[in-house]
Amino acid sequence: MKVDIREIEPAVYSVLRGGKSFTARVIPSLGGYLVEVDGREFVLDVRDPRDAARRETASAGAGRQNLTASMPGKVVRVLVTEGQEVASGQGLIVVEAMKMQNEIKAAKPGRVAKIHVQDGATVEAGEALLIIE
Amino acid sequence: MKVDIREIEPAVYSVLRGGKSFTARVIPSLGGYLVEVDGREFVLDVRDPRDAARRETASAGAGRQNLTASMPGKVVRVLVTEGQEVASGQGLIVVEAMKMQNEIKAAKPGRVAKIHVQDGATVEAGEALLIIE
Amino acid sequence: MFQKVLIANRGEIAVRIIRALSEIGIRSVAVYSDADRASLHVRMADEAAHIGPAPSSQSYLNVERILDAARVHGAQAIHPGYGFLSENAEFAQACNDAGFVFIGPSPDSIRKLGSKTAGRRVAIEAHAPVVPGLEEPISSIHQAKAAAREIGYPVLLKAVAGGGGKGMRRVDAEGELEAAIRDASSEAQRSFQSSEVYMEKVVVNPRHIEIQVFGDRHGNLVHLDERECSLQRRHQKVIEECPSPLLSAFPEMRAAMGEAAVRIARAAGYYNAGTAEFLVDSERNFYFLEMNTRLQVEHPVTELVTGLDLVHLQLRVASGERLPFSQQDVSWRGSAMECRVYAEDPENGFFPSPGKIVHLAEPGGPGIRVDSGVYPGWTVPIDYDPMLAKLIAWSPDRKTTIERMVRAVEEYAVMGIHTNLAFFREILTDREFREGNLHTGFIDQFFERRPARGEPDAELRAIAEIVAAHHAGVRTQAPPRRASSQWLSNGRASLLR
Amino acid sequence: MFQKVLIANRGEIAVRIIRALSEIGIRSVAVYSDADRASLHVRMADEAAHIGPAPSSQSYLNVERILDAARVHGAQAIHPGYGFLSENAEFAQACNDAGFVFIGPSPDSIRKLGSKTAGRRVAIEAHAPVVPGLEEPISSIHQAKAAAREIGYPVLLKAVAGGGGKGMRRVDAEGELEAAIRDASSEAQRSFQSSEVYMEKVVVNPRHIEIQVFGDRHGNLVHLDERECSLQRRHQKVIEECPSPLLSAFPEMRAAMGEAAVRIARAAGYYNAGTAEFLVDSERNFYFLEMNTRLQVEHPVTELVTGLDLVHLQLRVASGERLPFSQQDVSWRGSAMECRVYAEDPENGFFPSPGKIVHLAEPGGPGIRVDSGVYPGWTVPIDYDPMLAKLIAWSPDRKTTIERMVRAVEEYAVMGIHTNLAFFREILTDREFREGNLHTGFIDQFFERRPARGEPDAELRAIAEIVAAHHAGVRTQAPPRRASSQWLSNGRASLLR
Repeated sequence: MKVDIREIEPAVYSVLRGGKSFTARVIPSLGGYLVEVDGREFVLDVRDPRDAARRETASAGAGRQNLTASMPGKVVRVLVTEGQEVASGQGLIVVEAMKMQNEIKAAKPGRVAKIHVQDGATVEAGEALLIIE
Repeated sequence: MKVDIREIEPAVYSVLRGGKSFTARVIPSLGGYLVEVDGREFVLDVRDPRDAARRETASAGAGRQNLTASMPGKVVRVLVTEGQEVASGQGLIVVEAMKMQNEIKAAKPGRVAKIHVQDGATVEAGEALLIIE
Repeated sequence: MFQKVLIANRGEIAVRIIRALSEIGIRSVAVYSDADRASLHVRMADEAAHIGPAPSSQSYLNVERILDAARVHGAQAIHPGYGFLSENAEFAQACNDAGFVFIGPSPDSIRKLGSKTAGRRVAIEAHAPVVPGLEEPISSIHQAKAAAREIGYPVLLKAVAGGGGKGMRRVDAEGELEAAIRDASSEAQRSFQSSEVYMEKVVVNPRHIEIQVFGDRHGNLVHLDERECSLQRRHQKVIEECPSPLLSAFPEMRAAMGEAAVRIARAAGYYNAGTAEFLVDSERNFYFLEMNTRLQVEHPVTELVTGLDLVHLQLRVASGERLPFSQQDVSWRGSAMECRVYAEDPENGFFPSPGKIVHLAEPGGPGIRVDSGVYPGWTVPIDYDPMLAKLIAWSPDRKTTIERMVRAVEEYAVMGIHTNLAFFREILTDREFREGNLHTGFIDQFFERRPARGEPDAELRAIAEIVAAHHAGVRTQAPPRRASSQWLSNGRASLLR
Repeated sequence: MFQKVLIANRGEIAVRIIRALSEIGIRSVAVYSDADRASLHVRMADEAAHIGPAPSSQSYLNVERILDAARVHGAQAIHPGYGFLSENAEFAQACNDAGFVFIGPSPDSIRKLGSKTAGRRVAIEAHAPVVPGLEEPISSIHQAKAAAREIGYPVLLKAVAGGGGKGMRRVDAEGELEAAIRDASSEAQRSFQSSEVYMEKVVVNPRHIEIQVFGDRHGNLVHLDERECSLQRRHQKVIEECPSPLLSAFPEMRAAMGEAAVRIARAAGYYNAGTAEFLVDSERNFYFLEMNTRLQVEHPVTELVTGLDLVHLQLRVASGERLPFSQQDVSWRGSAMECRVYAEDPENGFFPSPGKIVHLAEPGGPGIRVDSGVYPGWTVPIDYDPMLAKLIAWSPDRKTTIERMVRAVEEYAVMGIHTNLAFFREILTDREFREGNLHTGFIDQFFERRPARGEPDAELRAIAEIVAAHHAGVRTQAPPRRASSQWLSNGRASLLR
């Protein structure tokens, strides 16, 4: 299928493919690229744990949720214990950042396999918090 | 007076001076800079004839108007002759560009000192058209 | 309702139509010439079709290429926007013949009203007042001279197929007549593929007030009241507003003009959007000028005041729906104004100023709408009309709308090309403008009485010097920061162009 | 009217107030912390004053620094915006004592209504229904346990001085009570410098509907009808609209709630802008929750529907003018909706996502208003609320407004940080949302029933792969084009932050 691709602004592309028009924006994501096409994001060549986590939690398939911190913050309280069964939407960890306490919830039901942090811990972006299976 | 200047976007500056806030944008103008401050334009270190002309026609003081073409075009008709007295707003030259015929008018009354072009001539940006004194 | 619509236009109006299509759930097909591959309307459309080289005669005016694109992409209807083929009865006919709905009036209505001379005849039949002049195109210089003597100088030459002031010339004495006819004809030929011009009496410094009409294909026809477009330069509208300061003072005129407009439209079997243009003289007599058989550039001021979306309505009516309201349902609120932002240099005879937009900041916030056809980094091509965007402001009253417009103009920044933004600032703060004393000669008179501007504000100059010095320092010290050095080359390119 | 006004706030609301000041012809004075030197509100103001380090406790909550700035710059009045000191009676008092007009209600009204427990007492006196709960702050765990048993679980803990869901906790069983009180108190202390919390019965899945009231200093008091703010996550409003789908179906409720709001305001001697928040249960009973004694984040939806400018009105009323209209003059048109665009990651528990905005494209065109506090290249600081902008849409009807909002969200592009834009797309196309079946538990339930999203659209993925490959190619071939290589570093920086 004929493809016509033009960089119309730095890192912004206009793509015409099969008569359809798309606008795509590219930024580097650790090790690969984060490409936004008509409002949908694609992470290509993934090495950033955050993006890995995001895609897993986002993806339909059940199973492992590898929860990581998306920015520097402080763990206010861990609400679960290892081995505990958790329901979808159940609170797991309260982290504070940007003057907000954020309760990280389970996206799907499962069992807490591993907790990497404890109350009061300071976490960096991308740092693993806990794993649910 | 205390001045705090920050480049907040490429070539865009936020300036705090004496407690007042200004936004200034800079682009190179041939040989110097065109600086826009709160909607007013300043040409600093002028070498570009266009800017010279622009500032003269814009400036209050009467006297010489050095009219130049601001873009490539074609002279459709010269409406005056050398030595002719012209009134403010009187049509001098009709130039066609961007599918429009543009009648260049006298900004102030004066006498046509020199005409550099004739009917049908092709002109480049910055090229002198005529001088009014 | 249609599933897919092709837009036979470019720039801000194509973008505006794409937005309406998206809101109704219709797929949009943009068309583009070689000069427009990177244009905003191509980026924003769902689909896009190349229709030829830069010259509009070979692309945006190329009926066959446009119909081919509609066929290939499977569009059911074609929106012509304004300008280009929008008032071309043959194009409307060709769309219909090829099985596409032309989003506008019937070819027959366009023929009846599209040409200025024909429109005058319809208006006369509809008992609407017209400006004294010829009912037929000029056929010879002798006929022209005779007519001019009878009408009395000054007279105005106009392209029969005209619009936007193209092919228009004022003639003050018989000596100028022949050259003026030649100029007007050649410009008319270039702009409308028809060299026909005719003659009207010049109404000295009239107001230009137009009435928006709207009809469906079931015989319902309403008017959406007026827009005042008296601020023009070289017969090109610059600022439009709704309501008109004059008609706000004399509302009985509004009713009379509205009824005249509807009578004319009805006489032409009109449907979809149309605009009846009137001249109003100093004694408040109004004369029908012409019917624009399409969406107007300045339609947003009517939208903001009536709360209607004219492009949504065009699509609904074109798909066969009935107008969802009647005349008495049309309600008004507040005051709206539009400034046409052009790539041109007001200090240089409003000369077009194409080139690369190296920096762009558009205004926003309460009461501000920007219908833009550009984006930062885009190069304004030299091939087409230099309008970049329309800046539209609304507020409960005209005074506040003007203050809001000034605020928005101050937020608006375009670097790399000249624009008329600074000029708007002057007009909007002009006392005569604020008092609503408008007429088509306003801008020429403004340039005459315009305060001679001495050296600009010393404080701002000081800031400019500080910034220039700092900027030069930053740029020359060490390895110049990369982004900026590209700006340098962009900037230079745009000024060299 | 004032000549100069200081804005004791930051971000989009500071920008919005600066715009109003400019439109009225008043000079604006911005204040900024170390984290905000390059913020948009500092750029846009006429004057700017530094008031301390990044932590708001030392800057935007620092009364003395703010009053000093007002003195140094010669302001006559201070606009508090929302959040920060806007509902702090001591600050209002301090402004008045220092000779500045506080643009808001009197300190006395704030005291009477500002605290949730006091507000409940006023409402009861004004014969407005309130949610069963404590009239006093919690003083001991024993008192709390007793009260909770009497009210019946689940109960809600709330900061007495609260707002925006900060210091709020739902407690389902006595076992959780003590820890919850500790959490709520500490958060309340941090957010409002007061650790007091009280207790209310939980109304299960209520609608949140609020009434805008407005008064002048001459005893005139009107209401501007409702805003529905039921879409919340963690007690933080996400989407607000006017009119409320519920009250559109039951307009008699609108009148009753409007009258209750005015009674409460009158009982507190209220003037300037205020908002009475109500909960509505599934039987359509409404309960007064609290009065927000300030401008609301979501005020634009009321502005678009009523055509009034609430900030202009705040300034006029604060300067002593009378309300320019009475209750029966308030007219409504169409449907407005606001989406709060946050720097946060919906796929990651709505976790804040500060960082550098490497690319920004804001929507525009018909019916769209963007009240933004950011610009491309700006770094969202980690020190403050992560709201970037408010996206507001208007059209004649709710369905079209939603379609228009979807269109605008699709035009909106923010690169370098995560935002909730994609999440809005899902909500806006949700069937329950479109049917107007809203309640404060909506978003949690939405996440439960949310369609599991399989691999995204194969065509879009193909485009992404083409672009990534092309981009990598361009970037690695020859000397990388300069502008881009800076983008690379920006991007990395923002993701590493």
